[in-house]
Amino acid sequence: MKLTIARAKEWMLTFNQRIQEEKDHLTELDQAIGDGDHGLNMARGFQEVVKKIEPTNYDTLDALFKDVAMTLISKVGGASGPLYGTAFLRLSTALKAESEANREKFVEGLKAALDGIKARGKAHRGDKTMVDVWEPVVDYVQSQSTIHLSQLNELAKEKMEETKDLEAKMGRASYLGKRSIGTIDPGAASSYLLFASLADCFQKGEMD
Amino acid sequence: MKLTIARAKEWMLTFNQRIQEEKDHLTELDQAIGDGDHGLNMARGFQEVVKKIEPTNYDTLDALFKDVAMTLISKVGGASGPLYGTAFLRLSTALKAESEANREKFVEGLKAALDGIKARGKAHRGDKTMVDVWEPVVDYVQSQSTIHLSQLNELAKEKMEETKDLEAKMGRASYLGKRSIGTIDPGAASSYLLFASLADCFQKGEMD
Amino acid sequence: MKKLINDPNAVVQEMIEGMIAAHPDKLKTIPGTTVLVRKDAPVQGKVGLVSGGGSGHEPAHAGYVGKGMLDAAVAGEVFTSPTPDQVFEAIKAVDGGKGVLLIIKNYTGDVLNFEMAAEMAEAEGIKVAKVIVNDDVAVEDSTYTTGRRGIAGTILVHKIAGAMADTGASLEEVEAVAKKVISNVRTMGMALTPCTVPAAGKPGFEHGEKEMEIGMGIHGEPGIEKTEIQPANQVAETLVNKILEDMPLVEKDRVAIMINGLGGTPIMELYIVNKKVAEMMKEKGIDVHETFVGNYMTSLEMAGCSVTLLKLDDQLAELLDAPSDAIAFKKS
Amino acid sequence: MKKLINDPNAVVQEMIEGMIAAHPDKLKTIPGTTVLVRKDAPVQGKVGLVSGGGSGHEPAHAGYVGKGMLDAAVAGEVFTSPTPDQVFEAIKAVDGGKGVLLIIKNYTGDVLNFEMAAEMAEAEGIKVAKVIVNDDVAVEDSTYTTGRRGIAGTILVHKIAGAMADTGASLEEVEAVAKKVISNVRTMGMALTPCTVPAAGKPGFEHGEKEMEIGMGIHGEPGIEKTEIQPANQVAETLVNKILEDMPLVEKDRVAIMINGLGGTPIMELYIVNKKVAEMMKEKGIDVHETFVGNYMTSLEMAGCSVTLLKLDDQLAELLDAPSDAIAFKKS
Ligand SMILES: Nc1ncnc2c1ncn2[C@@H]1O[C@H](COP(=O)(O)OP(=O)(O)O)[C@@H](O)[C@H]1O
Ligand SMILES: Nc1ncnc2c1ncn2[C@@H]1O[C@H](COP(=O)(O)OP(=O)(O)O)[C@@H](O)[C@H]1O
Ligand SMILES: [Mg+2]
Ligand SMILES: [Mg+2]
Ligand SMILES: [Mg+2]
Ligand SMILES: [Mg+2]
Repeated sequence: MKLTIARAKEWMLTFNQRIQEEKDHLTELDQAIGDGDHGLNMARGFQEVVKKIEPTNYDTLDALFKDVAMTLISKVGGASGPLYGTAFLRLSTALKAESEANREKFVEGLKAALDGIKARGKAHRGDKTMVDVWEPVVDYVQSQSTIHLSQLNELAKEKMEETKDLEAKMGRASYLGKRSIGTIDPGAASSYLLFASLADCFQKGEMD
Repeated sequence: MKLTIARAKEWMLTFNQRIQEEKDHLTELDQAIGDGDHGLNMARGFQEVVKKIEPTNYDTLDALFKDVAMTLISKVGGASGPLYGTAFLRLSTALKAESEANREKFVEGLKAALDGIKARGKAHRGDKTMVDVWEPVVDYVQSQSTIHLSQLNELAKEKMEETKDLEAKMGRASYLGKRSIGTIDPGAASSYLLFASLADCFQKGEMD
Repeated sequence: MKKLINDPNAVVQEMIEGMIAAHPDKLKTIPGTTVLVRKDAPVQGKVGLVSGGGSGHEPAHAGYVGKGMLDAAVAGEVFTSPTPDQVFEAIKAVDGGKGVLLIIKNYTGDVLNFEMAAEMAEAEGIKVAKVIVNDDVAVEDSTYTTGRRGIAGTILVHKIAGAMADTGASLEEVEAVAKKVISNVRTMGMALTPCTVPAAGKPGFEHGEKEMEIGMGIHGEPGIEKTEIQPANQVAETLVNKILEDMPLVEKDRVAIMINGLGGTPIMELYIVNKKVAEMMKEKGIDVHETFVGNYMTSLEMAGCSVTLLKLDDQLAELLDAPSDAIAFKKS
Repeated sequence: MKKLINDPNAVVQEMIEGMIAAHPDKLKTIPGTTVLVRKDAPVQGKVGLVSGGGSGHEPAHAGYVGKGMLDAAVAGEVFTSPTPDQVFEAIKAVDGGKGVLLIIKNYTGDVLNFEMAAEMAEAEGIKVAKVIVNDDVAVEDSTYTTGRRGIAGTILVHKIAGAMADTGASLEEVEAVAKKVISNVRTMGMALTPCTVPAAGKPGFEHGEKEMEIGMGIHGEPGIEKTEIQPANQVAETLVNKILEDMPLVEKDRVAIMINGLGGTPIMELYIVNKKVAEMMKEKGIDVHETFVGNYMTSLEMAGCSVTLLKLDDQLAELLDAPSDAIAFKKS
């Protein structure tokens, strides 16, 4: 399996579609434990991403992901803008000048993206943030010799759901302390959609 | 008939009682075409008047009415405070050093009070103010050789009711223009109570 | 009623105590009164300026007491004119030998109570002059009626008359410039929500969920028209045009603008209104000398705004620019 | 939703245009951005000060731009942190060669976006320092979490750091004094009513007819306790005591007080709160150097208030007293 430019674009387009569909749901989660804009933020940002990348012809993956990153950074604001922006910027840097990435290279890029999120947001696993989906997913793709797309999807979903029982230590939900328990973290929910979209875009059952 | 100090006091006490009874009604009228405080203003003011004059022994009528005037002036505020205050101040001045007033003297005093209201407020008859009660009542007591108390009461009541059809030219109700038509003027209503109380205090059918 | 108060009947007294506590170097009070006076009053050789009226319009008027503006403000009960004895105390406290100017908003109650105070002061040999501000173009003007109300434009009278007094001008001169401001200033307001007088405990009126009212007074007096909520641009146009009908302005005229919030409207919205007002001035070639945006003459927590236009000549512009250290109108 | 706006999605842009129109001699904007900059920026030889955050807190932060306070304010969407490119534009516009201090309210979004902007600026060779204000004692403090929010105390950081920058101090010195303010300032707030983000069209939460909330954030973040509405005196006590638990004050300590309105509360009520706060200070023998009462850090039309206490030493007191010509914080 290779991450080609076409497939990367498709990933972003699919993710945008899922975000637009789930916009209200994401916002509801954020209303419960944040400020009720996560769906709006993501929807606004990825709509702009698609507007930017869809008509553009890219020669390299890093150019594409840099456009994704810069668009998110300049259009989203809030906590999720810089976090997703940093993730895609690190992914872009990791794929410097490549027109396609093999599995190893791509996994390296995802790890760099996760490190970017953690460096920027200073959250650890268990703090009830998007890291609680990103870290186990990256661990999985790094550690498995065969990546089963359905497993990847399931894992992301499961980890998202597990954030429900956590007490938020980072982000706006942390002001609630124990009252943040009982709601899925909105950023974990959008991150699940990102990996679900990734799995969708590789039509086969495995990623090799 | 003579206005003695006892009777003057009784007039003020009766008026206060009527005001307290009709407080909500006066306020409702003012809510409709003013700022809804006329009942409160009058009730506050005359409660203080009674507190002041009831325990005090007066030697002269002017001392009593001066206390009424000064209490109203310093406790009521709004439009009605200075107007009623001025009326009683002029009445006091007209009765200078008298321990009782005959009919002629008293009527002179009421005329002086009316002139005070008109000088202070610059309203004319027909402007939908307390003047619309005061002026016909003073005309009546000045022009009749025999004053029938029931007639005085009836006249004041009738003139109060006639303010309903007038368009306010003075006071807060004037901002409403034509929309002020249809409600009795609150100050006319309190003035009616003043003259009704006066009639009550002279127990006979005539005032001679 | 959702208010940060203790006793609905003690709000004015407690507010005054809180003001003195907050600004002890600028304000003092006369014990037993609701009068707030400049700390250094009476200023010898300067005409004293006294204004006031019902409370609930804060920062009016105590916020305008200070060097370059008022010498004293008299606070009545909420939405009720103060009594003459209170005003008289203020007059005595600020008379520095050159006489005292009373700046009165045109409401029957205010006019009568201030007039009586003036008579008391004159009886004690204090020279007093009075000006009556009637800037509210929502009300039909007429010499045969009570006439127009005094609203936000009053603050510009305070400012300019205060600056004139600071020059050492005579009572007649200060009165004359105050009258000039009054003849050049017009205001038009609108409201979106009512307000609740603490002692009443419930709103004085109600508006529909989507209703606004053009021309409403600062005590909740009915306006001239209730309509569906309009966009800010349309509201701004309505207010400005109503003013211009009454006081036409031509190209090259110079104005000061005040976009005044009634208490419950965010500053953000006032600036959005100003955007349109400024555009209208630009279109007409009118020179905007200065713009004030904020809560200057409020109506408790009422949502809404008023627009004030003051036509300036060189004298008025210069006096408007003069310094002031009033708490709510600082200028340097 | 009863608001004086045109398009809920254009409120920030229109507000900025209205601000520039109102204060053309004091403020300018960078075309295509939501950045408001001092008219004479960059001031050579002075550290530049940049703050900002989501809109809806007006006059914060643009009202604090001016000589003696901020050099630029960056406005995000309502209640949403601005993006790094906007902040970067502000940094470039105010750098006068001595570096730029970013004053950031402690929200994850603000911190991350301002940090990215700082990285961009450093990549272009501009020296940048950052301070993070976290004065809200309603939130549990902890180094392992996001920690406390930045609220009204931020304005005192603007004021004092701005005065320090005006002395010609270095970036390190300005940063140090800003940090000193941050370690000495505490705020505690409460709300009576919610507010409505224009684009959302309905309130973010609801309170019961007789309910208030202690410790609520300026974006409507839940507080620590919902109770029946309490008298102002009790509210003042609760707020002050919560602050004192965290920052004990002893006799002869010197403080500045800010009684801040959240937008929908009349000034009258803020002074009533101040009456009690001042009494508490007096009882404890604490010297009140200065008291600020007004709408400084609002939450649209939310009703409620916050109390801020800043413990002063000689340096902080002197810098607090220094002049400022910021629109919403004039001092001479
Ligand atoms: N420090 C952090 N590290 C990682 N993720 C974070 C952090 N803070 C917040 N987040 C994520 O951001 C999400 C909220 O994003 P969003 O609602 O768009 O921003 P904001 O909180 O500024 O309104 C949270 O649900 C959480 O997953
Ligand atoms: N210029 C005037 N001359 C005579 N009476 C007046 C005048 N203005 C108002 N009034 C009377 O005062 C009454 C209102 O009194 P009140 O409600 O106590 O004062 P305010 O209008 O200041 O609230 C009116 O109903 C009217 O009768
Ligand atoms: Mg959010
Ligand atoms: Mg009335
Ligand atoms: Mg009244
Ligand atoms: Mg947000």
